[in-house]
Amino acid sequence: MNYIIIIISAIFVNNVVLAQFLGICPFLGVSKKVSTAVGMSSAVTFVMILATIVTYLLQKLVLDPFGIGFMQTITFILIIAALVQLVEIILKKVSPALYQALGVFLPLITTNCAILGVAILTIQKDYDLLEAVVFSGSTAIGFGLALVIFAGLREHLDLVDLPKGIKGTPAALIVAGLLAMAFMGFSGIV
Amino acid sequence: MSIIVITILALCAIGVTAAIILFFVAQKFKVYEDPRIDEVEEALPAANCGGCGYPGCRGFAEALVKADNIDNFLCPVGGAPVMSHVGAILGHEVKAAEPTVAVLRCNGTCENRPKTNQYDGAPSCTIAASLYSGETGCQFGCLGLGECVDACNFDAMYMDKETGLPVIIEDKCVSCGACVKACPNHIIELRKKGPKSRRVFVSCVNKDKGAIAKKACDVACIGCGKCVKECPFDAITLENNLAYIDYNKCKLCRKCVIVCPTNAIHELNFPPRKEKPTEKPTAASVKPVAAPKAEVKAEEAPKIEPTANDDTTENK
Amino acid sequence: MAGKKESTFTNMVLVLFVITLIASAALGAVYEITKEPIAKAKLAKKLNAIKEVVPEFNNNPSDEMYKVGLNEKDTLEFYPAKKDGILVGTAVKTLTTKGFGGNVWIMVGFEPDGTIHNYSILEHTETPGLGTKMVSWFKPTEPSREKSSVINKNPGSINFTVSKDGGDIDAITAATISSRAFLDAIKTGYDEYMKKNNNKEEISNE
Amino acid sequence: MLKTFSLGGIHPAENKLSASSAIQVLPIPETVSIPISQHIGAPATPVVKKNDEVKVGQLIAKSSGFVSANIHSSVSGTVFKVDDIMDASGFRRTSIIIKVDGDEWMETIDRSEDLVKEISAGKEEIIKKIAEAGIVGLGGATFPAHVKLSVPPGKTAEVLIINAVECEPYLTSDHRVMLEKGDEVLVGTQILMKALGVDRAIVGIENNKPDAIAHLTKLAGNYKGIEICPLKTQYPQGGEKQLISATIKREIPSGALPIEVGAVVQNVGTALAVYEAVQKNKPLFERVATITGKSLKNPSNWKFRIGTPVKDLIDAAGGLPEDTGKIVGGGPMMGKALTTVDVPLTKGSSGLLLLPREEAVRKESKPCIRCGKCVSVCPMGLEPFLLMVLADKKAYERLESDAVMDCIECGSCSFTCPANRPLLDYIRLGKGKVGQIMRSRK
Amino acid sequence: MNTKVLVAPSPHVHSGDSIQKNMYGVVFAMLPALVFSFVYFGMGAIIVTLTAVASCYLFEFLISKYLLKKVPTITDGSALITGILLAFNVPANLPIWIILIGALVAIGIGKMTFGGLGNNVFNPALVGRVFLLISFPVQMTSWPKPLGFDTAYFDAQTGATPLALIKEGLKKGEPLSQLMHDVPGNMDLLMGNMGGSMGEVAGIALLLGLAYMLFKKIITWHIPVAVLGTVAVFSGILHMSNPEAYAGPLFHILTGGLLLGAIFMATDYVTSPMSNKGMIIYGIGIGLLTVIIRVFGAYPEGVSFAILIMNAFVPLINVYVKPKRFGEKRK
Amino acid sequence: MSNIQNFTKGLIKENPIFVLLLGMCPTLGVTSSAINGLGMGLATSFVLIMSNMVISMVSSQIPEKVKIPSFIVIIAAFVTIISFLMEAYTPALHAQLGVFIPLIVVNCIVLGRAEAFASKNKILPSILDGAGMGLGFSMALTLLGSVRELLGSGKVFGISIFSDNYGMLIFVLAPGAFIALGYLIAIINRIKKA
Ligand SMILES: Cc1cc2nc3c(=O)[nH]c(=O)nc-3n(C[C@H](O)[C@H](O)[C@H](O)COP(=O)(O)O)c2cc1C
Ligand SMILES: Cc1cc2nc3c(=O)[nH]c(=O)nc-3n(C[C@H](O)[C@H](O)[C@H](O)COP(=O)(O)O)c2cc1C
Ligand SMILES: Cc1cc2nc3c(=O)[nH]c(=O)nc-3n(C[C@H](O)[C@H](O)[C@H](O)COP(=O)(O)O)c2cc1C
Ligand SMILES: Cc1cc2nc3c(=O)[nH]c(=O)nc-3n(C[C@H](O)[C@H](O)[C@H](O)CO)c2cc1C
Ligand code: SF4
Ligand code: SF4
Ligand code: SF4
Ligand code: SF4
Ligand code: FES
Repeated sequence: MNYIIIIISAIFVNNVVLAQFLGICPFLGVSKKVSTAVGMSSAVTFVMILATIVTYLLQKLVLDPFGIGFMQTITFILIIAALVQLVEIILKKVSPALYQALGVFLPLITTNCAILGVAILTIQKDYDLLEAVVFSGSTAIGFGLALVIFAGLREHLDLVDLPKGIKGTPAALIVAGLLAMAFMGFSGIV
Repeated sequence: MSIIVITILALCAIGVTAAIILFFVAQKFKVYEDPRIDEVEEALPAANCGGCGYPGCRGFAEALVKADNIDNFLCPVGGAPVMSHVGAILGHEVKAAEPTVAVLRCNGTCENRPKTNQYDGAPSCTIAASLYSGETGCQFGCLGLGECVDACNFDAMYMDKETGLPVIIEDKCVSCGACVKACPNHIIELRKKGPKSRRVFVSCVNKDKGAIAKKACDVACIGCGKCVKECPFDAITLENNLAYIDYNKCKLCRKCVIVCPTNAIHELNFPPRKEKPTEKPTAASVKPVAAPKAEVKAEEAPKIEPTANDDTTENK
Repeated sequence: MAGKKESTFTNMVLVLFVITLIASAALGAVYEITKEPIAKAKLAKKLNAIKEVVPEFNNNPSDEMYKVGLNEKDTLEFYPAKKDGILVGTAVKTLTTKGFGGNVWIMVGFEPDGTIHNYSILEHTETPGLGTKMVSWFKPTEPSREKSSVINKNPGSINFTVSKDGGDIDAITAATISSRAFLDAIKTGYDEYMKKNNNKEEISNE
Repeated sequence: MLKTFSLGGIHPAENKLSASSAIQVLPIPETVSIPISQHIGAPATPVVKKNDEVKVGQLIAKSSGFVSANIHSSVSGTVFKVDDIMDASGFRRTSIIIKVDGDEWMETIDRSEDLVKEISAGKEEIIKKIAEAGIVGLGGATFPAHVKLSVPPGKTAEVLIINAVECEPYLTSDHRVMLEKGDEVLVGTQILMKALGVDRAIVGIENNKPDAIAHLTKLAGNYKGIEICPLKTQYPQGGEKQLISATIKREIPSGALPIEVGAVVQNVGTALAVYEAVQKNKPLFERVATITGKSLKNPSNWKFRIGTPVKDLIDAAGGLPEDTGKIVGGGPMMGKALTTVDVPLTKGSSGLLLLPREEAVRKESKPCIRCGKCVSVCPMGLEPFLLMVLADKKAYERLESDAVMDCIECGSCSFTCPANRPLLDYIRLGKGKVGQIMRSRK
Repeated sequence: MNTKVLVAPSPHVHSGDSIQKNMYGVVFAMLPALVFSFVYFGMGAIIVTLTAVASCYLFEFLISKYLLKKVPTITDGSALITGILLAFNVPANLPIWIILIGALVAIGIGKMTFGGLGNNVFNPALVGRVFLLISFPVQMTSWPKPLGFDTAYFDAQTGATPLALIKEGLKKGEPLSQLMHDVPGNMDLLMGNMGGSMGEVAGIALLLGLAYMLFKKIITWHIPVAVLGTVAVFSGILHMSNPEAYAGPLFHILTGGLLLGAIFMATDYVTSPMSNKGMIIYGIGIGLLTVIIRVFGAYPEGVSFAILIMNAFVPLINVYVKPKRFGEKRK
Repeated sequence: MSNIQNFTKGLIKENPIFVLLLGMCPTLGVTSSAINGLGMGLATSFVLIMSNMVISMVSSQIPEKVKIPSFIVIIAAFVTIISFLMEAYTPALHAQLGVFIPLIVVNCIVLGRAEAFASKNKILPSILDGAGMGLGFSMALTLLGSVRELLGSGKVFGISIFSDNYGMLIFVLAPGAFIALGYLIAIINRIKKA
């Protein structure tokens, strides 16, 4: 039951993008086409779970025992950056097809605050490892859901004659706002 | 103090381990790629913000390397300087070509070319052109629905309501050719801008026989060939009842303008001419206000940019 | 770029090493320097919270703090405030899990007989503009809203629930859930407090 | 439940004003202008020159390829010139202009009215005769009939479908032909069956022509393998794909021809022309057309010689009404607006519709309100609203993947759209562009 | 001929259908519900409706004229629908200034920001409504009593909707069978004998509107049937699994704005899918989300959110759920 | 480019939020009030200036391949430092900004400026660039915070402008953040055009 609550909460109720404001840059940047949005979401899911596991272990095995919890930010980001690069390099060699589909989004992920944010939140929320994995996975799915819906909306808006000042980012933001408003309907479910 | 030591040890250990792993993995899993991608990536800010719409700076770099033309790409972080740097790497420098400008080769104003029917379909020249010959008797001329104007991204064109023809604002035209491509009747041509923007050209594309052309439009080229004979530089050719002036051969002597019986040949941006006071009212409507004849019909003349004394234009 | 180091293995590791070295040294140093002020700030915060909810005192309640486990995860903290050695009130850090957005932590001050002296909200995730109104709702300044006040009321002697549920306290408009949670937190604190106090009294009586 | 096609469809006001008017014969004009391109495919090559004498039915332009058609003189007289004249679209097209002099027919043509039921010609000969007679589809597409009858190797025809739907509002020429030339049409059908080697033919007629259904049903008893199939009145039932779907419940896949599902479709008028060509040796130089319009004095049906000016037909029906705003060659849904009445009638002229101005003028186009009505009426299951936007935005790849090439240009979408959007105008544009792209890819 | 002949591509005739006809048809279909609301809520309803409609018109006019610099197209009737539906979705005693904000948000943010009729992605009236609900929860959830109402479940001045009542009760741990005594019976629900927003109370009037719109072919059956059917099935399953915790299907259908939403708001052309298949998916989505939000969420009422959330899916539905093409192999 | 330009360009012409659209998460996440916006802006500015300074000093010594990791470490160090300082001296604000403080590390502006500007310029221009960008960022955040606070609760910097009964709660919540920023950018676009 606990896991179900974590999942529903992370996907719908406290959606990373729409309620927590993490990962807005890729949300706005990589949402012009549904196909790219899908690729980005898969890449984020993969990296987010991986990063959460690694940072979780780092926290529990290194930072906590040595009492250097204040090093969290710097070590996490270092690890995430290295991890992303590692995944990218390996993917490029091992599966060029997968790299084409996912790998191209990888560099973008280092500076996606959702990854670091989730890594930090996992520690803050005091999850155990399994919970942490479930949490990061469903957060990523929530990210993907928002991203794909949003990309659909933007593809639609591309075919529409928007007023001049609104076209582009303002329209995207306003749509995101209305989407966030609609998602508030989920509040209280958990 | 021990905390500092631990801190240093831990972080250095993590950093160095990461670096070593990365290095070896990078060696082991090396993949060949277009080296220009690396070069371009280097030129980019590496913020990986996705602002360009591509998945990260590398994704953008790949797209840039693949693209034939990087005019429509922009890195919002680096801005124009970075883009020109990228352009330099990829060899997309703008070739310093002779400046050209869009020229409308139709003078079938509402007055010169009576309408025979009324078009009631979707407002698109291409649609009208694929349907029929247009609202007038001339099957070659401007359809007046302004597709070229819509195509222009530089606000360099507008439709003149009175004449029903598009007008090109020379100063704004960057000679991108979008209008040329847009026009289904191939009326717009990119011609050499000429010294002080002076140009002479046949403002007609009608290939009908003289009588038919003349009947459809007062200022049509009737293919009489007088200009061909007149031209001292062999710049004019006559094909399918239509004269055409080669701008590479034309020396802007303007003799052809005078002999044309229908005023189909236009001169632009020339200083007022003393001789030949005989009035050709219809031609005035597209000639610059500076031309002497224009005064007669000043009211009816469309708003044409007074470019005659324009110093900014290229002076060769 | 002239003078740029090449990307050889040693260079890479070396540079990264030096940078992490300096960075971590700087970090550790700053940590050491700010450790004190941070601890102080945290303490001051707590003291302030205590000061706000109990009558004037002159001991250090933190020294006499004791804890009571509520469930496997959460504990209540009790801070006895004494003036010249006499107990004038106890600040209780209490919580409820029934908030709209999750747990609500409240510092509530009880006078020795259990009357509420004052409270302050420590942590909560209630909706801004709705649940957040609890910060001041239950200590109104206007006499007309007396019925929504908890100040100077004793949870033991009145029906300490919202009027909607038949109680004596008016809930925050449109935030009944938060109101219930709020009262629940205080009631929890009160019950634990009374339990402890009665025990103590019994002990001291002996 | 009457049969009908599987998707979409509309029911515009039928306005069959001329349904009860018997076919009249239009007087032969003083000159005729016969364009050399009256069919889909390569224009024919003129074989006469100025001052040549020609007879009715004489070959004057020869088919110039497989998909092309012979053209015959519709009058006797002298060739005045072979020159460019303005066609219905205002473009100049080569035509053969003949000054009429009497009405002398080629001797080979059997001018008697007798019904010849016996089909003596064999399969090959039939097709050859049809090709020689210059017969093209008279249902509107003017596709050379002999090409359609030459079933490509590897495919077999199973059934012939006679398109007697005449789903276009106003038009009644096929209706009249069925009533007045029922037997000829059925013999023509038998000839076509023989040419295709099929033993089954279905005549699809919408049930707004009950008299034609009754008449043909009665006659069909005398002919083997011909079924009369009444259909629910719904536009565009006459579309080839729709008719096949309605009659034999098969759907032609995207991009394929009817033969893919074993069917060949021919119009009733074509069947009549085939009868005349094969049994009477008469090439295609005259046909029946409807002239109609709400303000027209005398909506009626006429047999005319090809090349007759449109003006003559209008005059015969009582002259051009004052309020005419649009002259449409064909029906209101698929016909082509004419710029002038000084153009000749051709093989493809099935009717002439004079629309009053207020009915013809288009209303202002508004933004799409995404009501989906265009989607639900589209007989091809397309999304016209989307195709229009894509065509306007030049998104040709998406146009192609959204099956723009399937559009049969029936106009149901534009007809229905409450926002008066010129959907088909843009879709046609997109179709053209995508077609070009697809061809260049090959 | 004094005027020149017209030339245009085919087709040369038009059905005569127009945006206005459809829009005013919807307005006509809403009349019964409007009359009911006037009767039940009296002056308040009239004031709210008039304010909402007038301000919607005003804002549309001002924005299109002065901000977008387009010819205002307020005659098309869509602002009228938005206004009426906005009024239908709020309590009949809502302060006028809040209605004005609602109208500004509905028209300004919900519609004109995207360029006006036909371009918006979210249902304008619902954008306005939900914006108000989140911004002014107090005022937006104080339902006035319908006239002549005398059941016992009201506070002094205002009443709760049956759904809110049940939600509150269940949260407190009371069994449903107990709670059901307090809420009106099904017949009362159908006739509008309950607390609620203006337009949602009279189920019978809304159904009348549905019949009219179906008859006039303004809308098709797909969306309303999909929404109502899904709610019935889903809430039925829940109800059977635990009758003490989950109310039955009929109750769910007749209470709250479900009928109003399914009939008038989910069917909005602009913000619903284009193909029949798409409409059914969309309707099912709305039905599921409605029940989920009602049963598990914080809000007692879920239709508005459900419709807005599914609005967001519409572009995806339109891209990935194509109508059945002619000649396509049936699976 | 003069030093003055280096400084001023970040304010309007290349404003990181309104024009470059970078660092959106903190922009939206912490601006529920003006003071939060300002606090976040200043914290980010500090990191920007310091990291720009340090990076411009050392970048010539850093091999290409480890450029990004090195920069990140430098930035992260400053982020952690500002986090300590805030926790010590402005604990309330630190609590309010929460997880967004460590997230300054991944704020695209910081790394972006480090790469695009500081690594290629001398110390002084880099500092000015950082300061300008930081100020632009702070201004934008404060503006957005003020707007949201005003609309949401009738206050600006905690000072009541109108009764909070008229406040629109949605503006302090997530949807309001997007919507307010959207319209702000639209207005700025419009002003820039005019
Ligand atoms: C987004 C959202 C946030 C809410 N926040 C709170 C809250 O913080 N506290 C609360 O008691 N109720 C909150 N509610 C309202 C509850 O869902 C519920 O309607 C209310 O508490 C019922 O109380 P009432 O009977 O006083 O209206 C919120 C509702 C929504 C939709
Ligand atoms: C380019 C082209 C090639 C065709 N080839 C054949 C063919 O090989 N066999 C055939 O039976 N019909 C062929 N057709 C005829 C079509 O099937 C169809 O009958 C014709 O386009 C008229 O149909 P419509 O009036 O419904 O448009 C062809 C048509 C076109 C345009
Ligand atoms: C929308 C549409 C409607 C049509 N309506 C008719 C019709 O009513 N009668 C007809 O004979 N052909 C009609 N056609 C033409 C047929 O598709 C087809 O070309 C014709 O029946 C083939 O016969 P033909 O080659 O003998 O003309 C229509 C075509 C389309 C695309
Ligand atoms: C069947 C139908 C339903 C409609 N429903 C709504 C609605 O729920 N809300 C609304 O603002 N407008 C509605 N409209 C009006 C109009 O479509 C709407 O304002 C557009 O979304 C504005 O672009 C409706 C129109 C029709 C035809
Ligand atoms: S489209 Fe290009 S070439 Fe034509 S007028 Fe505009 S700028 Fe000049
Ligand atoms: S020049 Fe060509 S594109 Fe421009 S209005 Fe005339 S016909 Fe249309
Ligand atoms: S014209 Fe084309 S798109 Fe329109 S309804 Fe007919 S087949 Fe469909
Ligand atoms: S019928 Fe017209 S308004 Fe309706 S969806 Fe199609 S194009 Fe849009
Ligand atoms: S600031 Fe860029 S993803 Fe969060």
